Amino acid sequence: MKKLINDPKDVVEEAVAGMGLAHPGLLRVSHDPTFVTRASGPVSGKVAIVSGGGSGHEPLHAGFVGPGMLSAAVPGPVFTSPTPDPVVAATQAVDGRAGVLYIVKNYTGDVLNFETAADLAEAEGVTVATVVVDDDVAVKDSTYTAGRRGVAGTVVVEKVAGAAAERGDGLEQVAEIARRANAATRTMGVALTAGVVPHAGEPSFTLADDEVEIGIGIHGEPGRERVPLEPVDRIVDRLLGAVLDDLGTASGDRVLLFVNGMGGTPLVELYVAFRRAAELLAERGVEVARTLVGDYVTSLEMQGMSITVTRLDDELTELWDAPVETAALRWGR
Amino acid sequence: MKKLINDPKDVVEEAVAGMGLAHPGLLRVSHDPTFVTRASGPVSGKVAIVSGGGSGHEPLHAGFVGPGMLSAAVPGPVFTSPTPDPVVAATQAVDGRAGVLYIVKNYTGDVLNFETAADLAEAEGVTVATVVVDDDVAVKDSTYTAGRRGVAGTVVVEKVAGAAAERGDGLEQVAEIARRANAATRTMGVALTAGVVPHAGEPSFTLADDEVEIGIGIHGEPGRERVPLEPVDRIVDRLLGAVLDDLGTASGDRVLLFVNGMGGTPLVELYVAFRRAAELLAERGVEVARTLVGDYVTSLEMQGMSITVTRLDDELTELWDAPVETAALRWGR
Amino acid sequence: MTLDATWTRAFIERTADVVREQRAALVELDREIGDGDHGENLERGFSAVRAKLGQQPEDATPGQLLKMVATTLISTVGGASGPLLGTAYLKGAAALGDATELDSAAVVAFLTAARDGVVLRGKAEVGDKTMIDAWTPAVEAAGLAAGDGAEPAAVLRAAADAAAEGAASTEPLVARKGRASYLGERAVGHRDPGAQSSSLILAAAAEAAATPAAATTGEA
Amino acid sequence: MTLDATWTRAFIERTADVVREQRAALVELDREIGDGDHGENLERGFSAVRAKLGQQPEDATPGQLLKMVATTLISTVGGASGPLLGTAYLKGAAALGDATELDSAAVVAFLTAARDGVVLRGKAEVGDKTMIDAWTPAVEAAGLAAGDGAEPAAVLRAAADAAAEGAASTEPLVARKGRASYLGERAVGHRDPGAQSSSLILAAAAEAAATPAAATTGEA
Ligand SMILES: Nc1ncnc2c1ncn2[C@@H]1O[C@H](COP(=O)(O)OP(=O)(O)O)[C@@H](O)[C@H]1O
Ligand SMILES: Nc1ncnc2c1ncn2[C@@H]1O[C@H](COP(=O)(O)OP(=O)(O)O)[C@@H](O)[C@H]1O
Ligand SMILES: [Mg+2]
Ligand SMILES: [Mg+2]
Ligand SMILES: [Mg+2]
Ligand SMILES: [Mg+2]
Repeated sequence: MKKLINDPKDVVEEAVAGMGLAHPGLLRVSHDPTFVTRASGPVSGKVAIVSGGGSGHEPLHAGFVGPGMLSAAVPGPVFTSPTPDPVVAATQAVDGRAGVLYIVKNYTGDVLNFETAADLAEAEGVTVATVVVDDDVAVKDSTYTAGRRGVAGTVVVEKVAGAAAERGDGLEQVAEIARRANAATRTMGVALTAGVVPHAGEPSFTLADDEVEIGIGIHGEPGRERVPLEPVDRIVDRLLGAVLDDLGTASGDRVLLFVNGMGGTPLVELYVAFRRAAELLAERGVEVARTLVGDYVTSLEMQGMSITVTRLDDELTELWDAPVETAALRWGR
Repeated sequence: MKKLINDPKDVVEEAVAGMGLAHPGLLRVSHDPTFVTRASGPVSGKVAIVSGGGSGHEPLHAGFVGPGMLSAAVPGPVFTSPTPDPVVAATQAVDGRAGVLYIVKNYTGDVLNFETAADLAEAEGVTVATVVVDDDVAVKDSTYTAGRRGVAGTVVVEKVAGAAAERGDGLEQVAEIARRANAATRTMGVALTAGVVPHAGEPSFTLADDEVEIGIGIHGEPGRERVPLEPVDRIVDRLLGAVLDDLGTASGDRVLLFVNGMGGTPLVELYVAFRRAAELLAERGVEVARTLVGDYVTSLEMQGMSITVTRLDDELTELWDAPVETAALRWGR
Repeated sequence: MTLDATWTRAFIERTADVVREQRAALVELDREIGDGDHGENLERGFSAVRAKLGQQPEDATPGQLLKMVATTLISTVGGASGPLLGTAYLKGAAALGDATELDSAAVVAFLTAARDGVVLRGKAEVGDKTMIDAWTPAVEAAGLAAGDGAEPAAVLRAAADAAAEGAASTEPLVARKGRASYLGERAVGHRDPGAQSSSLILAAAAEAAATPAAATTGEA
Repeated sequence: MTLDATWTRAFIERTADVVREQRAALVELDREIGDGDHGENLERGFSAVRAKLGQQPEDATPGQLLKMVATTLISTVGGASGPLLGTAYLKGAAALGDATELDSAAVVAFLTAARDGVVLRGKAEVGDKTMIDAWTPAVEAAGLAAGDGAEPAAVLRAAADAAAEGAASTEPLVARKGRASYLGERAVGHRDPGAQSSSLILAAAAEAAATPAAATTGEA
């Protein structure tokens, strides 16, 4: 394993410190417990939004802290949910007395730790609501699983919820918007190679030289199936086909199309994939009204990508378009 | 080799088509010859800026086309300079009758092809000026080499030149700003692994499991030396030390600090590196006035990074801060 | 022969030891059907627990010591196992109240409350291929042993043996909770890491009770 | 025995053949001290040239055919070798004017102008470890042979042999132009890919002149 790090145990702390130094006007960093908030402090009377989860998915979540999006992000160790303490501390740091929304990806660890944090924060007098993101269609949502995972669609949920909070919506409204965005969003991913967790020192899994994993999770959890490497157009057809079937899009729908890189895939390949995805949507009569292409929800240096589709209505479109100023997503200011 | 592509021969065309579909309001794509311009068309009376070079460095250059930065980008085959024809076609497409500036990275192929293009464009009645970027301190600039290479500093030059053109500077002024930015900019990179050129199908070079290449070029050209893998703080000290020595920074200087990922390095690692770079500059009394962290000038999926420092004066700072709206760099609008 | 705070301290120390020793093995199990951090998570938690153990007041009760384990695990482990095991210790400690001597009934009450805590948080049932597959047989075996009049040490031994069998029993299962549930049939043939670590914890409890130090202290 | 358009066509065809055959070898040389695309670049260029050759008018002169090679290489190769070799053919073609029969002096003029074109664009000198290390010895050998009264085919043979030696002579050198110059001492021991491909081009010219078809046409 070769990595640009010092001690694996220090990666998260040092990266968060680096973020603070790189974005001094935007972010404020707390150590012990570790969390990141807007530099501008809590906004009195506005709903605050806190997200978090294991590290290794950067820019998620700290890269989305800033006006128009998250109020705070709580990074855990690599691929491991943070404990409740830093979540509670972040909650208190950003609470503007209008309630705090937790946006949590649907993993047992994240759900349980944020649940505990919510209990503790409520005990401290903060009103907390929680929205769980579960956009990954690779996992069947049934009583026989922990439910669908939260993956790249988290960016969409965080963006529109952030915009709703910014415009002054109340806690229940913001939570409702976030739930609606989640319900309108589906994702499926593919991996060509695995990332290497710093403290593990070896890839999370191995794929043969001519194999890809369809339906990969962002921690390298296995997906639906391993298939031989195909032209990317065929891979896009598989991923997007599953996404659209699950979402039940119909001709005339307007969507956000989001091609997300997993960390180690050249941007040039993401655009090649985007081309086919846009073509397929056109074939189905679905209008690509908004787009996003790039590495937003990664899995360390994993080579692979995911395709996310959100069915847009006028309000979601307006909230997506609203100004945002974060390290990783910025427009309108 | 596993890649998310179709036929290697089609990668550049398909990616450029994907860019056009992903950024319809921003970019217009021409095929045969291949180039990318702003969707808004030529701006009459303003200097246009054209850049280009081999593909595989995305988002450079097409990701920097848009208001406040480039007027057009001309992508060649992967790692191979475009021929003069598309450069001339792009030049004619964006010419606003106030002259066209070519920003060219200092490689023999790029320089010669843009030189020919300039001759041909001038023959068609377009006034062309050329600025060659050569920020890579890993290569000694002497009569015994082709001179220093143009690497990540190209982003800085393109940004400030774009801002100067946007505010209405004349061709000579824009060229002068670009030359000044180049003269104030130095970069040095490191690689842990090599990228894989699609048509080659194997890595451009191999490094042992405990080796890194210091002073790597963005095409995987070798650098100054191979050294054993060290903690990233030591690697940053090597790279930034060489950069600062060459730039001759003094205590009290104000700089832009830019940590650039080569494509396959997790963002979390770039922030770890940024932390040490900022610390070292603080030790030397140099003020980090502006920052940039991310994958901006890549080498396919190479794992590695480069560190760029630009010494800022008031005008360069103002031009850096000016609004920009491109696929890869956006603020102020 | 009751168990007391000395046993509790020995139980905690042994758990920290075994988690450190088995770190790589637990990581490997979790790599196969999860995300490969279970050993890392527990080691982080129990090394924090160990560090805090020395700072506890001399007269700390078993319940106080186990509550310290609970809060430390909750605040250092993260992931799924942090809140689950943390809640196990929290509820188990609460069941002990401020007792200083634990008889067999208290041991059974501890184990039952701990298991119920995991269920409360994680909603898993036996057969879902989780740590519950170790805890529930352990609770049942402990109850039977206590009913048969066994001493606390023997109750814990019965619990530990049942947990070990329970951990092994997860191998042929498809998972219905946690990360392994994403794998469907592909989880078959792999042991659940949380069931395995829970069985190691219960083995540590039994071993701590079987050592002369703990046994005699209980008699003193 | 002069050379004519038939020779020119054969020269171009043979060059396209050898570039296709040697594609991988040229890529490998360029991988060692450059960026690994030289064979790819030339193949792209000469396959475009081959496609255009069939579309040339029957009565195209050697100069016209070679100018077509020049403009095609310039507009399809890219990189360093595109403009350099393109200029070589461009200037070489210009030196031939509208001659239909090339004697030895014309061959020398062609080679000299071609070489000068490369120098004009690339500013390289002999010993810089570039294609010039093939071209300049070739020009000199051609001049000597022609001075000795050799036929065009023999002049080209002398040029090709000298170019082959020149390409080999780049191996011990440190590069001072092009990408290989970034390597300093590390380029030593590797042959320059552009010198190698130029020697292959000149060999194709000589072979085309040596075949009965080309030779007899010259006599017809
Ligand atoms: N809902 C649940 N109920 C009981 N135990 C669970 C549940 N979900 C997960 N587990 C246990 O947690 C273990 C995984 O713990 P760990 O690897 O530390 O956390 P994570 O899955 O967050 O990486 C599993 O092996 C399983 O025994
Ligand atoms: N300044 C120069 N003068 C003459 N030949 C040069 C010069 N620079 C490069 N070359 C030749 O070009 C060859 C490389 O061509 P190629 O690989 O196609 O282009 P690139 O270097 O742009 O990838 C070198 O081997 C060398 O012979
Ligand atoms: Mg985990
Ligand atoms: Mg090249
Ligand atoms: Mg795990
Ligand atoms: Mg080359």
